[in-house]
Amino acid sequence: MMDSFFALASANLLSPPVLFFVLGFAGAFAGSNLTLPEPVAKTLSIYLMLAIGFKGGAAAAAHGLGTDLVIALVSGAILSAFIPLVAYGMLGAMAKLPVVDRAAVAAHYGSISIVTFVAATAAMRTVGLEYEGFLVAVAAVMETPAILVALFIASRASGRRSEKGEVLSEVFLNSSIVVLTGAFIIGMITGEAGLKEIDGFITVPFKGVLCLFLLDMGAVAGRGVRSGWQGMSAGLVAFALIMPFVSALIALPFGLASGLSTGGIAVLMTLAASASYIAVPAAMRLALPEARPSIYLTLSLGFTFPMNLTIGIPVYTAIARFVAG
Amino acid sequence: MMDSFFALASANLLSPPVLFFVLGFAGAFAGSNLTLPEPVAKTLSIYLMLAIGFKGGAAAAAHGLGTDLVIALVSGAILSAFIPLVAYGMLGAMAKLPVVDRAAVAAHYGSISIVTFVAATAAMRTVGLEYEGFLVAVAAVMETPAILVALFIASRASGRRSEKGEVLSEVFLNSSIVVLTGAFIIGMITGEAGLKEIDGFITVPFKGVLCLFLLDMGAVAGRGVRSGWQGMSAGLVAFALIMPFVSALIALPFGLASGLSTGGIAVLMTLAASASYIAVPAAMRLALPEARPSIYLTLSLGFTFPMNLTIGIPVYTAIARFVAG
Amino acid sequence: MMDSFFALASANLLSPPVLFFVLGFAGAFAGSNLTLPEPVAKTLSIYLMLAIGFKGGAAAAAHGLGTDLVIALVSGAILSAFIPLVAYGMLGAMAKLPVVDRAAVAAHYGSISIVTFVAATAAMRTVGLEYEGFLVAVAAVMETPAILVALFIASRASGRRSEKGEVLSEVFLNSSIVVLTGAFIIGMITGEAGLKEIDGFITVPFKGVLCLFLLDMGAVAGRGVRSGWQGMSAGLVAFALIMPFVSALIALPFGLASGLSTGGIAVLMTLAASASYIAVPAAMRLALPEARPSIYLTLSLGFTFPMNLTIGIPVYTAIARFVAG
Amino acid sequence: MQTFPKKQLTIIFEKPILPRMRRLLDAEGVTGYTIFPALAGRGTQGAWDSEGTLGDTGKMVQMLCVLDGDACDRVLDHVFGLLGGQIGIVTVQDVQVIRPAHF
Amino acid sequence: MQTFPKKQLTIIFEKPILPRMRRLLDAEGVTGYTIFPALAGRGTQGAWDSEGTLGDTGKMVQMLCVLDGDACDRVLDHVFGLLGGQIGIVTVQDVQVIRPAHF
Amino acid sequence: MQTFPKKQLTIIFEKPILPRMRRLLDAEGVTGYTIFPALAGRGTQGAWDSEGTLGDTGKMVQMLCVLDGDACDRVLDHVFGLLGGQIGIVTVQDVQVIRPAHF
Ligand SMILES: Nc1ncnc2c1ncn2[C@@H]1O[C@H](COP(=O)(O)O)[C@@H](O)[C@H]1O
Ligand SMILES: Nc1ncnc2c1ncn2[C@@H]1O[C@H](COP(=O)(O)O)[C@@H](O)[C@H]1O
Ligand SMILES: Nc1ncnc2c1ncn2[C@@H]1O[C@H](COP(=O)(O)O)[C@@H](O)[C@H]1O
Ligand code: NA
Ligand code: NA
Ligand code: NA
Repeated sequence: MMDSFFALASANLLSPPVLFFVLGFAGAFAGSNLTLPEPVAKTLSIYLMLAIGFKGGAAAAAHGLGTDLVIALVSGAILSAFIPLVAYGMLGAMAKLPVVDRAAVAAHYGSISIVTFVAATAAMRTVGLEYEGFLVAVAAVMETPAILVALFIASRASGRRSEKGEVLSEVFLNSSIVVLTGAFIIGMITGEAGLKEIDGFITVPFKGVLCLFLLDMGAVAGRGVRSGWQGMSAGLVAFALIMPFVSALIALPFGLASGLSTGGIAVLMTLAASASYIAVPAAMRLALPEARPSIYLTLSLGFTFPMNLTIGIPVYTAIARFVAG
Repeated sequence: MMDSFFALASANLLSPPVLFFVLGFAGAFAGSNLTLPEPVAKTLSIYLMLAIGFKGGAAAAAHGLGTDLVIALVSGAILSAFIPLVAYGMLGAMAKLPVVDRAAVAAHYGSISIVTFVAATAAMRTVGLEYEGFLVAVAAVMETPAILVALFIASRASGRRSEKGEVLSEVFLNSSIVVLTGAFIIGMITGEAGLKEIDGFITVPFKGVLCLFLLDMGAVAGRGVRSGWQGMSAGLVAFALIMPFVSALIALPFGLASGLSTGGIAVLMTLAASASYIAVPAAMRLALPEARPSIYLTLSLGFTFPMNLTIGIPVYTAIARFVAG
Repeated sequence: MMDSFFALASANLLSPPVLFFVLGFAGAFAGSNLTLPEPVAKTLSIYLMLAIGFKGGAAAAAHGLGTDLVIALVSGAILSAFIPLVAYGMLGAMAKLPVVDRAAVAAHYGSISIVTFVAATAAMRTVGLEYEGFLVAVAAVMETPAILVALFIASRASGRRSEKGEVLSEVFLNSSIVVLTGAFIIGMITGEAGLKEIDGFITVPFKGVLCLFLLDMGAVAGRGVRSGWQGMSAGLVAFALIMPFVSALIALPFGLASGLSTGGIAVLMTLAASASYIAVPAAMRLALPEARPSIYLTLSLGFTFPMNLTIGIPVYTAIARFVAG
Repeated sequence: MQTFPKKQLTIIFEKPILPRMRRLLDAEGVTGYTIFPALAGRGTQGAWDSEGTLGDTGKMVQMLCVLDGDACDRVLDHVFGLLGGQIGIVTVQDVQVIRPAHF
Repeated sequence: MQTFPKKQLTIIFEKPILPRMRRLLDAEGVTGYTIFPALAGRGTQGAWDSEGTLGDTGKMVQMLCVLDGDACDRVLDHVFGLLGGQIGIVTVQDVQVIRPAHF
Repeated sequence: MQTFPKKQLTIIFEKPILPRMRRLLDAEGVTGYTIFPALAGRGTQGAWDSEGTLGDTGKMVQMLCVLDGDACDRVLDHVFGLLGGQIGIVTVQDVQVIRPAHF
């Protein structure tokens, strides 16, 4: 397992996407501004959703959908609802934080990061592991339950009641979820033929676009760490680096029980391990405004995201291989 | 003809570009915001002009240009000048609108929508019909006469005189016309060799980019209907759905007389049937400011554009096939 | 040599990238606005850096690096430091300008334009000449020495002392240098394998993206000439058109001494001949605010850049062939 | 030209609550408002920059609303209610308009 | 620091007529103006949003012009002529400047 | 609602010196400021347009800072020092705020 892990880790660390991420992170840390203009960054993220969703749908159409999809969707929903509870507990043990901040951070770790998901699928391709196309749909399902659970925690603990309706519709109508699931359905409808029609856009340049996007993400993350560093305690940083492994291990049995392939298990573990940094922060500004963005954003984007990209994904893959492969 | 129509219609409706349009429209209607950031949407439309213009020019260079081009250009100009008169008359019969509003709407329906043109050419490729590359130049020619005619109607009917010079230079120097005709000329100059050089940009990802752009256009159109719905009367909506067929039928004899191929006739009919929603609205704000954008934009973008994309194009194609094929 | 030159010149002038540049320039001159939205233009320039840097790095990895790289880097640094002195002297002879303006212009001509570099490499490919991949690194090195020399001139001549630290860090942390050198290093690390992974993004659409970008650059340059025309004297315009040839000839012996290939010599000459219009202007606003942007920007962007793109590159190539090929 | 005194209410606040703010102003029946994007800034809660920020979190916008003195007081009350835990500042200025009926 | 009173003219109007407005201010000989993009808004003619709007139609911009009291009155006249059928609002404010000669 | 008088300092200046300007305001200890992007304009040194401009050179931004009267005078001094050879204008306005302690 160790050998396999080191091979995986170096293949991952030396792949162009991860190296561009490191370039952006290091550049931002040194004070350079490598971020893409905001409208472009937003478009690239829509492109990634569209491409990954469509390809997932086309793959799902090719292999047919059955009860395994339903089981995986339910597993995803359970994970997204359960992980915040664990995160909330761990945060209580590892750092001194007001309840609202704890609840807000917990929501981020229960939800997911689509870019981490995309990076995981690219890594699977690099190491030659297959994964189920319908995991795209599982990713979409995992975005929201965590938010509800976190709001529930916050309202129980602090008595604060928030307008769940507004927050949920904000998240559901969020362009990334709609594009992801919409493209998945279109991919299912048009199948292989549709894929062939737009291959030149969603497959040919895909990995390169991912490099450009990760350059930007690295720069954003590097900035986040640079400016958010002061507000962090050792306990919080430790949480951001340990929690993903806890989540990944929680996801492992669900992956096995869902009958996923080895690659599929690794991807599900990565989903569980990833933390949101776009949809959930916006929801928190509406639902829990007292919670400080400087804390949840720095943790999820500045620490967890880079850790998952570089070390996390190969570790989860090695574990999935060891257990299931 | 019915069989052929249903085959065409379902091939069109289930193609990725149209499905992405529907996704954007439905999402926007449900309240989600799937629009691309404005600078990107503008760039994608420049990309489409550049690609379609260049490919048209290269095709025209390959097949040589002769009197057929001249005849088609003249046909286009006549159509663009004549259709507004019909539209103005029909509007008078179908809805109660002030004269300026009627004139402004008429200008939109005489002019064209390049995205509808692009969608039509993509649909031709899907069903295996050839069309003349020089129709790109015809499209460019059809943008302006309608505006002049509409201003003439408005000044006769309302006595209002507008600075035609400013409006025309605004339209002529409009980036979309310049890029379209400029790229057409460059395509003619560099021919097949030039096409091969930049194929990886203007052909390989073309259809996928069109999907992304139509996702955005769908979202914009859906928003337009959502917010402009109240100001509409049944007569106006009926006009927006019927007028395109009238225009297409007017264009049919011109297409036949110009000696166009079956695909070329279908494309010319689509051009006639399409209504402007970028160049003409901006011109109307300058020339007829009393005309209400909420009316002309909602009609052309919210009703006519979606109708043409989904139902119109296969109908025009079926008619062209029946008559000419 | 004349024959070869005319063949080169017409191949260059009739290539799609140059024709799109001419379209943008002519359109802007006629009053049309063909510029891309700013966030997109910025992204395209990052894309070009990333692609050219990565490909240069992969090529350098394939051929190995040795003392020739070091010699070329030193040559580049010397050229960048020496050319401003020549430019400063020539300006004194050819135009009546305050010392700060002369120093600022000199800084621009010592530094380089990456887009001109990219156009030169594309032209090399068109005429079938190889060039050294590591010239990307030489380009990066040539950006800054000119600025330091110009500030030194200005402070000696006018007694004005500027905060060099701020200016230099501004230039060094400039995204274009960081992306260029970062991508070069990543290309070296991942080599041919990495290139293959992201080929569909950095090679397939490359030339077409260059066309789109040059359309925009042409429009910006055309605007610059249109609005900056009045402030120009015949002497200044002559300087902008003659100086590049002087710089190219200064670079010729350095290219020969560095043992570069014929294509490599032509590219080095082009680098020397090119003038900055993004990094150096920003630095000048900080370091020499009294120097007028309307002068240095119009000269480098409005005159030198178009001249290099259309006539300069084929001339330098013909000279390189005559001397070295 | 004769001018009439009005109040200009300026609110700089975080973008994620923009829909809420618009609903509030609509409910108050103000005749109009305009929203401007901000680029960067600093406040008691630190500096921010729209470049390098993902999504709306951390971005600020400025809402400008010209209205009657009385309406201004009423709207201010509600705005303060809304801004509660949120990030933002509010100012009021005197302005002159020409067509008083429009506001 | 000694300051001098000037007027600040603020015009929010639809983007398609921006070139006309600039020509007008140039013709009036004002020493300077600055234009800002707006993001969204609402007026008597309904709400608008720059996201999801194609081209310039439906977008608003804000023009800000600091000038002398007398010049302000003169410019206002012409601005009202121009804005005729167009969408937009105009306000005037008092401001202080330091270098009065610049304006 | 009770309001308190403050000053609003508005500086329109060229974007390349934005980091310098921010350092200055930070050093002066102002509690906050917000920066807005400008689209186009004209001044004594000619017209400019952010479309079709490469990099930051030639672009302008607007900095808005609400602060105490005394602080305003002090900051003004430094701002004029900074703007020396640079392109830009400065104005001061009276504004009312509700929570005076915030500024
Ligand atoms: N005195 C001020 N003048 C102008 N803008 C301010 C001021 N104070 C705060 N802001 C803006 O309001 C945002 C939030 O302020 P705060 O709640 O103090 O962190 C800041 O990031 C600034 O964009
Ligand atoms: N009272 C107001 N305060 C601020 N902006 C306004 C106001 N009224 C109108 N506007 C702006 O001017 C535009 C046109 O207004 P109207 O002509 O009333 O539809 C609106 O969409 C707003 O952006
Ligand atoms: N009177 C004014 N009102 C508003 N903005 C101005 C004014 N004068 C100058 N500006 C802005 O400040 C920039 C520089 O002005 P100047 O230094 O006079 O060239 C101009 O391009 C405008 O954007
Ligand atoms: Na998670
Ligand atoms: Na038409
Ligand atoms: Na040079």
